[in-house]
Amino acid sequence: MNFTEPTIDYAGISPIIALTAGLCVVLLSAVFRPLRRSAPALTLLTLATAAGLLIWQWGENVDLLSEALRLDDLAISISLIAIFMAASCVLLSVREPAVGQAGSGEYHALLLGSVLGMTLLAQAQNLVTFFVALEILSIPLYILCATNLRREGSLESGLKYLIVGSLGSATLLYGMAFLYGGTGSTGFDGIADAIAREGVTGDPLVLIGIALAGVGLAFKASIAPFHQWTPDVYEGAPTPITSFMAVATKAAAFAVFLRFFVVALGPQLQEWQPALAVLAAVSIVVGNVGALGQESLKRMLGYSGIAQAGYMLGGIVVASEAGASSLVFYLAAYAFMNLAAFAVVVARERETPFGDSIRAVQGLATERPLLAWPLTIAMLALAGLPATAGFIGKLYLIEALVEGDYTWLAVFIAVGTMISLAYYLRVVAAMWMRPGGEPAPGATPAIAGASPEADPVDPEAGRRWYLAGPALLAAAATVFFGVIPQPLVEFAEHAGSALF
Amino acid sequence: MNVEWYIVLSALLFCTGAVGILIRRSPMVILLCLELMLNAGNLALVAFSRMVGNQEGQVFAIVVMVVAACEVVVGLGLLVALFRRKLPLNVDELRELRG
Amino acid sequence: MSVSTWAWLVLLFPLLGSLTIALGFRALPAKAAGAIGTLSIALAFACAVGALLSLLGEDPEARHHASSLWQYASAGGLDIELGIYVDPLSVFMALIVTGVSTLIHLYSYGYMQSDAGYRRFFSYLNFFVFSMLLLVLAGNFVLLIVGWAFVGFASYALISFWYRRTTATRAGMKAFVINVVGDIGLVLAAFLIFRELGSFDYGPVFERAPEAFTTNEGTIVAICLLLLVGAFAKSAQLPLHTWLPDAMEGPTPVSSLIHAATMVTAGVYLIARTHTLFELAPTAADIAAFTGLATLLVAGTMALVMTDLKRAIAYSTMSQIGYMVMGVSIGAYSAGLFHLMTHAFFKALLFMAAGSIIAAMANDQNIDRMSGFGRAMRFTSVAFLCGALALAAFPSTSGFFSKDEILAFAEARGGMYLIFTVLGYVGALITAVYAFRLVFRVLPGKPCAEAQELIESGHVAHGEPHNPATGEAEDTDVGFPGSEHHIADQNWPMKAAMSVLAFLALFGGLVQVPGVDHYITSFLDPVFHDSPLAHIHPTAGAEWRGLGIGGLISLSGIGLAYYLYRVRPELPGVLQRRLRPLYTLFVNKWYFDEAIDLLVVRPALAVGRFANRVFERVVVDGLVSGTAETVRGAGGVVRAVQNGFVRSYALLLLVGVAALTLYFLLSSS
Amino acid sequence: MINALLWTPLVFGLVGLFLPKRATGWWATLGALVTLAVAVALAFDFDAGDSSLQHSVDVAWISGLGVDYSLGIDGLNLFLLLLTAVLWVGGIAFAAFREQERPQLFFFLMLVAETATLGAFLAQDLLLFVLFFDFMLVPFYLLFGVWGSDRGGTDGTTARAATLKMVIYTLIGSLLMLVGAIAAAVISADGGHLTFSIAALQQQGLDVESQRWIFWFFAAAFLVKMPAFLLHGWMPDAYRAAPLAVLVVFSGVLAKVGAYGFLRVVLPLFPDATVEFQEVVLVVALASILYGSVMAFTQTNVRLIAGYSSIAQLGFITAGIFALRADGADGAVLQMVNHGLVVAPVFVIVAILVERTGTEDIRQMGGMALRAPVLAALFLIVALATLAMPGSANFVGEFYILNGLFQEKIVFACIAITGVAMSAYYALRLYQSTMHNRKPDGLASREIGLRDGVVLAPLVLCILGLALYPQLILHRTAPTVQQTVAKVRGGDAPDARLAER
Amino acid sequence: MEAVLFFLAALGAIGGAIGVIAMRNPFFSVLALIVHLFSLAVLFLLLTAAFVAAAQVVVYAGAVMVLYVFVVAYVGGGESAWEPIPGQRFLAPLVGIALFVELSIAVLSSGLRALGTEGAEKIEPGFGDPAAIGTLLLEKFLLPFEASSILLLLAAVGAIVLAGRKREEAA
Repeated sequence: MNFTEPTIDYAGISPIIALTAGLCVVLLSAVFRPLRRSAPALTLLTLATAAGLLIWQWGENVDLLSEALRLDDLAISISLIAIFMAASCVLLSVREPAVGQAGSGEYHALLLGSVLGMTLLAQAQNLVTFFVALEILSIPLYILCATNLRREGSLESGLKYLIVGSLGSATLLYGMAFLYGGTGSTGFDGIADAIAREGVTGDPLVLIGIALAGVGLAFKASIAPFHQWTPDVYEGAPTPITSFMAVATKAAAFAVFLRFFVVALGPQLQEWQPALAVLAAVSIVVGNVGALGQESLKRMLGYSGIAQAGYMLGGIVVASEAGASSLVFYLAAYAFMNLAAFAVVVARERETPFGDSIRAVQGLATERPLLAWPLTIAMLALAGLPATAGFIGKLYLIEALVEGDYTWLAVFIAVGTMISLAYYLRVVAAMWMRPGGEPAPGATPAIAGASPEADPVDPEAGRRWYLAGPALLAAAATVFFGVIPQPLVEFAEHAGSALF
Repeated sequence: MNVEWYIVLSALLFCTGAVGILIRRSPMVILLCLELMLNAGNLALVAFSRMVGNQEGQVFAIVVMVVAACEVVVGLGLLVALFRRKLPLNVDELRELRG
Repeated sequence: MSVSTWAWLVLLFPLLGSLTIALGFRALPAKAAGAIGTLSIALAFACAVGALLSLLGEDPEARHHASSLWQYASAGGLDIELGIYVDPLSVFMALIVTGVSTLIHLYSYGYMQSDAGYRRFFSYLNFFVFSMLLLVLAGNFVLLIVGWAFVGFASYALISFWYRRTTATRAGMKAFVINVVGDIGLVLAAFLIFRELGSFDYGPVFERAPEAFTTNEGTIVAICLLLLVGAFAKSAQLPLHTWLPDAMEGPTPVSSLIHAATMVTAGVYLIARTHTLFELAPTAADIAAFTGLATLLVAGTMALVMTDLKRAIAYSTMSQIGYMVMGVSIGAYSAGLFHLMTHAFFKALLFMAAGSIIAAMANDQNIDRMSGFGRAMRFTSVAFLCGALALAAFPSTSGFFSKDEILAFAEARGGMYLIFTVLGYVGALITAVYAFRLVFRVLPGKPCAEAQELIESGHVAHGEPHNPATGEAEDTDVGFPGSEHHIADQNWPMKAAMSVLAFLALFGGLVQVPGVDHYITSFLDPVFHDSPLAHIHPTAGAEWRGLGIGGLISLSGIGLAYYLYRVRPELPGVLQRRLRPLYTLFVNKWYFDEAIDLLVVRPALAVGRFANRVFERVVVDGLVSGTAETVRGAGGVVRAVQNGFVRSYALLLLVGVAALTLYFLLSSS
Repeated sequence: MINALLWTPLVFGLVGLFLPKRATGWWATLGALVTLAVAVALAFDFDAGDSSLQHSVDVAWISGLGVDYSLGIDGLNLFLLLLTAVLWVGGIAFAAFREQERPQLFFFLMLVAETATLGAFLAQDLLLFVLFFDFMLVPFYLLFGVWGSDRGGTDGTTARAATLKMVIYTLIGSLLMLVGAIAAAVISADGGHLTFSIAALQQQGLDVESQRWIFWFFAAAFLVKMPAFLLHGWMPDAYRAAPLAVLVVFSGVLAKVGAYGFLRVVLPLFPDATVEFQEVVLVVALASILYGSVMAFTQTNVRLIAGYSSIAQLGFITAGIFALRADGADGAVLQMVNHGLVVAPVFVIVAILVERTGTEDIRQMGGMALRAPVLAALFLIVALATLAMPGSANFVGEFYILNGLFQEKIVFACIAITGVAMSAYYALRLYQSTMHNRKPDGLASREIGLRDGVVLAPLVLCILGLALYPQLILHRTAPTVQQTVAKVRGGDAPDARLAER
Repeated sequence: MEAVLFFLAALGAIGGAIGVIAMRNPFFSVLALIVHLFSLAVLFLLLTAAFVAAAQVVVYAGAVMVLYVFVVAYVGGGESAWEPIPGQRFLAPLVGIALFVELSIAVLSSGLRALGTEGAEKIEPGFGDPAAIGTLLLEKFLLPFEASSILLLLAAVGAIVLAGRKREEAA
């Protein structure tokens, strides 16, 4: 039995190593009392290191660990987005009750684990790696969602996420099995070659594989009709986690979506393109109409997330460099907008008895302008109004779609955006056009506020640097990249060019 | 014995598990059903690996087992947590989040 | 100074006057405003005379000048200059306008003295004169339209001068809208002219027209008819006349200046101005002539039965304009314009006198209540009599010559045009009757209360000011009918103005006595000499025959009136009962208002109400709310599906799986 | 220079955020005045004879997407820029004279709105145009919503609802337009270098098929903005809710952006479609004229009378543009400026009346002319200009428009002209029922103070000045318009063009 | 012989599966699953996947199931037959069947010859035995191997977080 050890490019996997190591350290910190407080700091440190190493690797384009991973600008950019969201999540989690219940060390360790999963997923180019990475991403999230053990909603969301999520991954696995069977390979390139071979192209086995695997991914990216977990989980989970999930999970999912479908399943383009296009359209509609008239902001953002996922899927549908770039750009922009929004929601959750109900932000403009502006900008950006990164993102996507002859999908995006205005502007109206305290007509008692296990109220939360800071910075970034988008565009173009 | 048989069998098991998830309310049983589905996947993987004559499928299967184990652990952990909070062990009664 | 310079000055002074009074309305003392107003018009008259003289100084062929200040609007192929066109016709009009205006300003200076809106009144009045002059001097159709609309506006402003009188404002609105209809006619005509002749300027248009059109060709007829719409609206010809009687809501000087002497004759001027076009479209010309004829008869009948002094005179104005329109349409240009001039004199005079009487009646205009003013107000009644004589074409008065000249021309043209002569004489009879109906009802007899008071105390009667139309109490702080009334007998400016006009009314006709002199004709000749109808000249003999007949008719008319209203005063009542239907028709003004109300106003309002109540709510809002509802409904569905049961989520997911799988199965090769 | 014009308001607005409450109003007014000064300066060294772009700026903005930051002035937008600058001075000054809650924010938004509007007029890059076009809504949304007045009564629409309606409604078009714009660029680039420069796109041209649908995407945006008949559903509520100071600039300028868009974008880029759909758009325009007029003379709310009347006016403008003749288009451009100049003072006056009378129902007003002769006089002039009294620049505008229409499609012209008669009625009705007739008891009829005077008088003076010399605008506009229209016509008749396909 | 084994194992697997979803009492479900897993192990053996089969028995039927049993014992179970979701009872089997049919069609209509065979003819000796798998795990699948270890770690942490005794630390 001759064993040839695989060549290991340590530079390439350094970010992964960093994250893993950091994970362990943070976990240990939970054990040693003196270190317990330092978990957040350590986490941030880890993330910073990983980010640094990733940036160091920027421009690389290599296979790692016998083609288990591929490190390229797409992977790096996505990982960076994930890490950014994780870092901000750490900030938002300061004083978060959930942290107290889970234990700071464990909480942050799990967070890091999820990030690790995302980084791996973004680089995966092998079915096995892909599957494992996906689970490393998901399982910590199942747990994190449930960490606010005091609140029934939290546990419920955890369980729902676990059940439906596992169903999703089972489906994904089954699809992978079929692909493996059809092509006899687990590597993306191998699959691509096999499919391209005569006799395999368009074989039902392969196509079913694509279908099931596609479902698994669509589920993670919360594409309708595989979206239903999204609103519930977003609402139930601790808000910082929601903010992390909302962007990072999508980012990772879309990264592998792109790599898997373009690299591995490229030869079957003709078959899966229209299917994905339809899914995108459906999500746009479902997400946007679902978000109408939601009282819970988190829920509303959940639905809007579905719609946004629909927009982004467009970037994959066209399977072009422009598409990929636009997707990355949109994800980056989305990160900023969402962060701004969620940071404010967290702050209001802690300083008002209304929880995440829209009532919590009524009269915010007069009460806390410094929170009102970020939320306003976030809403306008999500609605894709000009002078925000959101507008440029939509513009980018639409351009890619039109170039890819999917103009009808572009029109869908436009129509969806119109609908979305109804609920985004509703929030703006609540902030600017309603006196504080005045109950919104027909407002159901806010879920968190009403229930006895209400989290402690911190009337000063809105002034805390770790909440106001991220909100303001993210909002500023949203506007900045709306006015001077070129840097972000180049970033996205690099990422997009990695695959084509 | 032809590979087709194995695959069809696995498909049957897969669907059984799926149906189970749809009709059972006890989260416990639902976890079991998930196991069923994953195992169905495993069966397919192993069968295919036999068919194409490389062992990657088997390795995959092993990894899947690990994953399955992890899901179980987490799932059971959630069950316990629910139990501690005196919450009903019935997914139908956990529907505070909806709409 | 050149003719055009004079002309520009003519325009300048009234404008200046108007502006000074308007801007200085706070600073100026009342009298000063009046003085400025009158003076500026007087200056304008002087300049008009200047223009006349320098025009006469030139040889007849060269007696037309175009001059422009600056490019008003020139782009995209259109070229519109701020230019005037001076020729005998425009100068003739300018002279009448400025001349009569001067006198009427003088009259108003006295008559309106105690009115709170004194300054406003003069500012408006001057503005009107400016507009009217712009109308007659304009050098292209666009500017003509501008002047046309300006006079319309001035008339509106002056009709609703007492703007808290709802009747007044309503009347003003009516006049304005109907005039806008006229404007539209003109505008369309202008478009058509531009399309065919490529210009708006008189010079080119009238030059190119004869080449561009064959006689009675559709386009030219259309052009002329559109022009006629404008002309009729302005000159209160059927069926666009209904605003004129209502316009009597305005102060009497306004009625006398705008709604008798000048503005309402603009239509006549327009036809004369564009005679080149009308000669190319005889059909249109005849239509115009017949309308004129119809108007003069119909209006005459109305004037016979009106009991409101001013309205009666207003109808008579309509009828007289009917003569003029008839005249210029059948080609009796100089005759028509001559009548225009004389009519300006005597009608203005009549209104002035009427105004004086009404003032004495404390603003009561009902002739049934008037009598005996012959003794109460000597001067006024004399003036009134002079006006009536001229109107009734009493031999040797101005109306006598001018009216008959038109009829004689019609006779001379012969053929079907004899109709105009015959019916024209019928009209003349009616005219004489209603003119002297007024005289005999108002002047002689036992003085009524007001007259009595005047005779005894010399004071003008004061009644509780109320609106005779609605009976609602007047809002006196706007002004008239306020505390003070002024009557000619006690007020020199009025007296002066009226005596001049009285003289002109009696002897103004002598400038054009058949076989003796023909100043008007010869002066206007350069304008019309190239007309194909220019050769038609009734012989002096024929004219004198006509005059004879005319004289007899007017005398008999007066006699008949005397018999009816003096000898057998009860007879009119009897006739009324005998000819009930006819009487009702007349007294209801032939139901024109009702017809228009039924055909235009009600439908428009109905449409509006429908649009407002139904369409806007159902369709327009439906478009919005419908969409919104649909979307919201969809949202409801989505949220209903999101029922919180994790198992149903799983179900949907698997359904999705099945569907997607199916799709891929189908698309498999 | 041109950058200064565009960004001055924004800069002033930002600074204003940090000034004490009392000062902001005046600071904002100053900002508007400076902008006006810049605009005037630009207008002065504008070469009338030259039909091409002047003072143009063109730098790459998002090179990755082929979007440039390119501005320019030509005959089409010169006077609209001036109009914008003038009206904003009026609107802001008017507001500055009054108590505003949260003044910093109010004036900030006003100035942002000005920048956005100027941007829309200046943009020479299709996408930049779309961007500004959409962005305009943001400040106005907040202005309407925050400072707007909720309507009581049975159908008490709140300012929130009204403005939301407006934004969504107007964005429907705008977003489609975004897609259309991108499609236009991508398709005409056809794999080559992607650019959004209007001039370049015009050069490249576009196949007829694409023109057809893209035309409608743009038309939708512009017609809603105007608003045109059937697409005006947002107007009544929004106009009722809007604060009047804002309405002054909103109704004065924003509607024009739509009409301007047709001239700037649609005619040059989609000539074939324009010719093909000429009648359709003309029908819409006529409908707007008639419907707007009819509604205007049945309304009793002063704001709505003005609102519907502008629907009618915009109908005329559209008709003028789609006469596809030089004179029609000249008239349209002139009329845009005129209408802006009259509708703004109308709303100022309406605001004053509402303050005096405490009602917006003309049936409860009247007889104010006696105590407020100056106000009455100014209002009279404005009213006459509104009804396009011959002698006013509005008349010249309508005359040109109708003449163009008449020479092109005689029937349409004859129908359209009835709108003139109706406008006479509703304009005078508005004037009479407020200034004339009996004065209801308890109606405070006062003369306008100096403060409103200085807002109103300049606008009225502009009206009078243009009335005397409309050529001022016409001869600067004519060359560019001539060029634009010539491009559409391309020398040959529409039917010939249609026959080609 | 092989066929017989297959059918027996298949029946066992199916029976177990049915049992899992049919049993009212979770405890029996667990037992049913164990049956199912064992039969699967047999099938794996038939497919010459010795190591996988072994792992199946040890890891699954052993460790995991024990865990299950404990938890069941701890929390108990049992559930009502009441179905609150309209249509679920009717749709669930439908979907299941539909999916099964589709998958089967896919398999049967597939053009891949190999499916019809018993698998690749010549497979090197020691196919699927621990050594071979081990090598693969350390060479080609090193990363997944390591990653799954991390996954286990995370799962463990999760279990502690969720089920472990709460030590209330005021964060």
